[in-house]
Amino acid sequence: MAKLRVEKVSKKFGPKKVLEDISFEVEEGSFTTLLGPPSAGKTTLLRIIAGVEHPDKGRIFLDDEDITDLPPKDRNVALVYQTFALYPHMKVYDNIASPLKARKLPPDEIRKKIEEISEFLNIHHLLDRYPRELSGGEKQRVAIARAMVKEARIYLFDEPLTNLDYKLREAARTELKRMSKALKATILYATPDPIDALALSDKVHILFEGKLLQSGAPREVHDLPNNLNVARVFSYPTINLIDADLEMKNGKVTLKTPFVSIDLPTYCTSTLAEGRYLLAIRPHDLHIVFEEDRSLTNVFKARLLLTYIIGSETIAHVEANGVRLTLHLPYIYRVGEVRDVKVFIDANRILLFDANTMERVYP
Amino acid sequence: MKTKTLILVTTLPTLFYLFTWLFYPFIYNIYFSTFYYKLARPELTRFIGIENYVSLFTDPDFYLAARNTVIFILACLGLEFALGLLIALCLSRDFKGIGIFRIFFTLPILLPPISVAIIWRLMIFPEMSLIDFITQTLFNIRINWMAGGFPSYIIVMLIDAWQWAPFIGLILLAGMLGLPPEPVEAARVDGAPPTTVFFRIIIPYLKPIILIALILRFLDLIKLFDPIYAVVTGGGSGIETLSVYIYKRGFKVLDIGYGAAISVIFWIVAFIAANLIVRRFKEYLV
Amino acid sequence: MTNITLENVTHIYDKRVKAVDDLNITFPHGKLSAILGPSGCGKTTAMRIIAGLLHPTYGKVYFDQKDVTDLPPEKRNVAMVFQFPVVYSIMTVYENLAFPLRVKKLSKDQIDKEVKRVAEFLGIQQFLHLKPVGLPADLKQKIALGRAMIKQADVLILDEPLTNIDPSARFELREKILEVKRETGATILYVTHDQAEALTLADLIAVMKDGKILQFASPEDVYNHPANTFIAWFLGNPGMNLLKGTLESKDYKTYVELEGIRIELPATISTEILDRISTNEVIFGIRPEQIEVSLESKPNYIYAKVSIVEDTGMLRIATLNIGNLEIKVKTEKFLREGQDVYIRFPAQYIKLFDKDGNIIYG
Amino acid sequence: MKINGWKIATVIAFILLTIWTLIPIYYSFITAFKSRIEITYWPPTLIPKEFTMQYWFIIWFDRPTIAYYRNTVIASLISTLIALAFSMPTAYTCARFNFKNRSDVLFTILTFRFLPPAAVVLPIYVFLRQLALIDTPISLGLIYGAINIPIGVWVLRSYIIEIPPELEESYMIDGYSRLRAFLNITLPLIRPGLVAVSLIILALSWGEFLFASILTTSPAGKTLPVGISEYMGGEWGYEWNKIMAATFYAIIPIIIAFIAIRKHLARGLTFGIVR
Repeated sequence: MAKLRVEKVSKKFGPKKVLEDISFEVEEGSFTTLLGPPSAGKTTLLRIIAGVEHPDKGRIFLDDEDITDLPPKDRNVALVYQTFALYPHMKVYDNIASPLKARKLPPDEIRKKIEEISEFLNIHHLLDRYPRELSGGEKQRVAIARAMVKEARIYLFDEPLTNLDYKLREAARTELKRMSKALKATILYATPDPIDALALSDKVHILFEGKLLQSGAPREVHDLPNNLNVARVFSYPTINLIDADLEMKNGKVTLKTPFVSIDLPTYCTSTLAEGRYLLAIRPHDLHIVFEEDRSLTNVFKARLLLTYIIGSETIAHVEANGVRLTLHLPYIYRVGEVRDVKVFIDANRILLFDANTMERVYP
Repeated sequence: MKTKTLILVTTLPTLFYLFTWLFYPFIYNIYFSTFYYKLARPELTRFIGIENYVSLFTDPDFYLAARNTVIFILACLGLEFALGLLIALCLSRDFKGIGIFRIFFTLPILLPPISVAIIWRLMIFPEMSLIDFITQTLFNIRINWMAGGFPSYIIVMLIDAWQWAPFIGLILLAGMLGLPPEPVEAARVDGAPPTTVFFRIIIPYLKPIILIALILRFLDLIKLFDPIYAVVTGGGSGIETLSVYIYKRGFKVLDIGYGAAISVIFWIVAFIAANLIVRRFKEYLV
Repeated sequence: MTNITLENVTHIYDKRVKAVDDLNITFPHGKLSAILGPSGCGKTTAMRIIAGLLHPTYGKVYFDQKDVTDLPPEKRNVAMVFQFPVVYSIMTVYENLAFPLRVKKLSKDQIDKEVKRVAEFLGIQQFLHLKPVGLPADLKQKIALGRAMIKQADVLILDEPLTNIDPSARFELREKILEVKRETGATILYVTHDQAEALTLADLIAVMKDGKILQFASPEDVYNHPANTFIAWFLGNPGMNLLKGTLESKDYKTYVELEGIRIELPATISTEILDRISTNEVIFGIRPEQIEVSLESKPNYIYAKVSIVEDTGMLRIATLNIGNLEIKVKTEKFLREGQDVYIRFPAQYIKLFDKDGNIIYG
Repeated sequence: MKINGWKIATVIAFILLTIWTLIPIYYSFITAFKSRIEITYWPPTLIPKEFTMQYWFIIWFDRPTIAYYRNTVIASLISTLIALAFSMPTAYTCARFNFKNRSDVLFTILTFRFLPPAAVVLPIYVFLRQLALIDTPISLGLIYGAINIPIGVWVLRSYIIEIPPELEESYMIDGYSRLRAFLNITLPLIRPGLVAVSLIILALSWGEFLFASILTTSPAGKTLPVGISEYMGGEWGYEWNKIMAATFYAIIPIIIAFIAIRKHLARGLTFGIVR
């Protein structure tokens, strides 16, 4: 177990900047997520930490030891690949034994360690098989076993859930969480999935187009993104973005959108000027109103186009005065055809971003 | 940095070795070609400048060899493609026992070309051959395939086609079996009968592979040597290709200077052809 | 308008693998039927048999009354969209769309008119002159959809059409598929492994597993009244909690006993169940979102300890421990790991399955 | 099932193709079993009337066939080793690293494959003669090695590309060097391809004729193709039974190799482009 420090790392592939001046730390024993869309540079960063790629600039430290120029074999890190990278010509046992054999441990000890880890991950019955005889979920567990058996200083995970079908993902995510709690290892986990980041990690770093945009506890970053791109990356389903004009009249601050006007509380808008902003609202902060309630403000009319039912939840696509919005409802809402609905927008959950700098200006 | 060293260490020796055997001789050919140089009479060796080239360009045999090379390339390409397509079509069928036919029909590919030529020499050898017997029985004629002229052209093409049509067949077959099944299935669901599927879907999809097969044959046919050597030996002449002509002038007559001059011209032509064509492969590079 | 009937259809690969096992089903005309199942359940094989790309080892396929088992695909008037978008990369988009009409030998003007109509419908007019190489997958899939709808087939088979499409582009295609359904009135078979697609798009869902159809019913019924434990687990996110237990009767009441926890069943149904089963081993089922969670102790609530919490944005999925039992709940509440909570299983949501997994109550 | 035109055409095509490919092989093969007199029979016999094995033995003694065989084996083996030794490292780096001149390197190497041997053989002959290296299978092996390097580089590269680099990387992270990763991971995984390439190079070297016929002069230095070509019109006259026995000694190993690697042949002969 060790602490990782990445210091001002940059990497170019040809003319393309893949990573720009990345610095962050992963605390000892923490589960840290690197959240970013595909091709944000997550994989490259993990490969640099593992030592199979060399940064153009910057240093990597493990427990204050500079490992930037060490070959991968001397770093004692473990990396679980998205594709699992199991050696196809070796049995599961030999796959897991590989890092132990590299350390030239005596066969007895290797056997003991493999017994332990395979008991823990429930893959004991697979040891004698070849990777091609395993299902996706089994491959994933073997890959994790190969990493875990190593007792590495840091464990790197590169989207280990992406290649699993959604039914397996569900179970695997819970297992992963259970395991990380039991092991108390330092884990750096790269994923494009905001739910992975929320569900699993102690800390999240948002990576976007090679830049580190924001770091913090997952809920904090999720609820208060500093930057529009953070809000986009860290939202499931994708966050709604609406052009909105801010008007100040008679001491009232009003946000005008094509379909609704929202009064903002004045005490926290002192720094805002009039003008155009980008309003962001998460799909689950929009609600369909079924009963007429005159006391409820911030309600607008919309046409419900299509609802998409995910088990017990519903994603509803509506259109309000030419603007398309997505709603995420915690119940099943089935509609046969297009119809009119009333939608409530939770003004306490509104985010405003500057249209030019993309930075958050409210709240 | 370390990667750079690794790349240099792994590529430079290979290039160096290739240059030693296949490029360096070309430079020496240029040098030799400026000499009057007969191995049998080394004492007569002298510098003669471009004289070898002058006589080369007035040498009717050289033009004949060049013309023959072109004729064989075109005729063999056509014949081998037609036959190869037939082979591929037959072998792409799926039934029990197709495996043995896949072996049979492609068997000649790796055989030493000279032994193929010898086998065919037996098949056509005047006065006693199986082919003679067949033509005698069917058409009541016997043809002396080895006497030069038209019959010899034909038999060289047939020999080459016998060995290399299966090669084209094998490549096309690999192409057909490697085609993704979806377009063909989609076309059938779209309502296309099998012949339409073949001409409108399969053949267009195979185009790049057909091109590769033809290019590879083309580049090999430039070098055509073995069947002509075998058929011409002890028989007629007039069907030499450039390779055979160099062999004749260089080693039968031992006229190194003149042979070198032909080699230089030949090397340059082949190099340009290969270089132009080989670049086409770029799109297939992964 | 065509009813598609499969009669005893079985397909065996390599003389060993039963991909499809004695299917008997009628997909009603004009409806969108989803065939839902995990990969390898035989759903694609069944569709290929209906399209005519595969000949079943046994059994018959009927389009209405007509036996089409021996007809090749080109004589069936079916259309199909494949999982990996199939466009003919050798032709322009225009020619792609025109292809099914060309083989029908329609006149040039007719073809032109149809191609333009379909292209406009799908919003791909501006791509007509391009070759489809390098176009994004969703656009390719639109072209494939266009090729399928242009021939106005009686039967439209969609084989996981959205699986390989970027999630953000799926919405539009989903809409188009629903529009195609409204416009053509064809019998649509929609193969998917994704419950959400089936629940959203289908009039009827056929759940398949191991080559067999387990249930063929409306989306509501499949979700709320699963025929067995597999379906109960497969639909929902996460799937239904399934716990082994025993039925016990005492004082005219019926309980399910789950490792020391006793859950009372409504009196109305208890005798009915007891009559139907031979042993009292049952599997108790309830969906995570249907469990009521309270932070304070209340009557009839059971004490549980939170062991794992996974935040999913809108909701939290928590794994709770009740003694040795593990139960998942889905709640809007923010729970902490290690926290004490109290839960209740509302009687109207409780399902009981027999020990082979078939529904007996609920 | 209906009988239709297509079916009949297919059957006829199969029959004609079978005759076309197999009759020459069959006929020349059985000729090796005919007696001296029978080879001159008219009409030629398709089944030997008098079946004799003697020529299969005789040719070992009335010609230096043993030396031919030995020379061919030596030249082919050296060629294969040389070609693999040079091409494996090149193929590996060209498959694994995306360096600036990679495609130039690859295409330069490929171009060499298509240069006609006849256009370079004269100076090679002159030099080897001066160095007294004529007539040795070793020099032939060195040249064949060079000729076959392009096949080695391109085909091996196409096999290596198919092995995901993650496997090697993962192995390096496990704690091994790049060389070990190559030897323990990549090499075993491309073994079928490696075997196929080796046998193709072996077969091509085995049957090479032009260089062999020019660069060898004494009987003891010749290879099998040159040796059997000299049976024609030489002192043996037209003893086709002996010629064919010798020819088949040259052919049979190739046929065995062919059958062993036929699944990889299309790929091997198209430089890994057609898979």
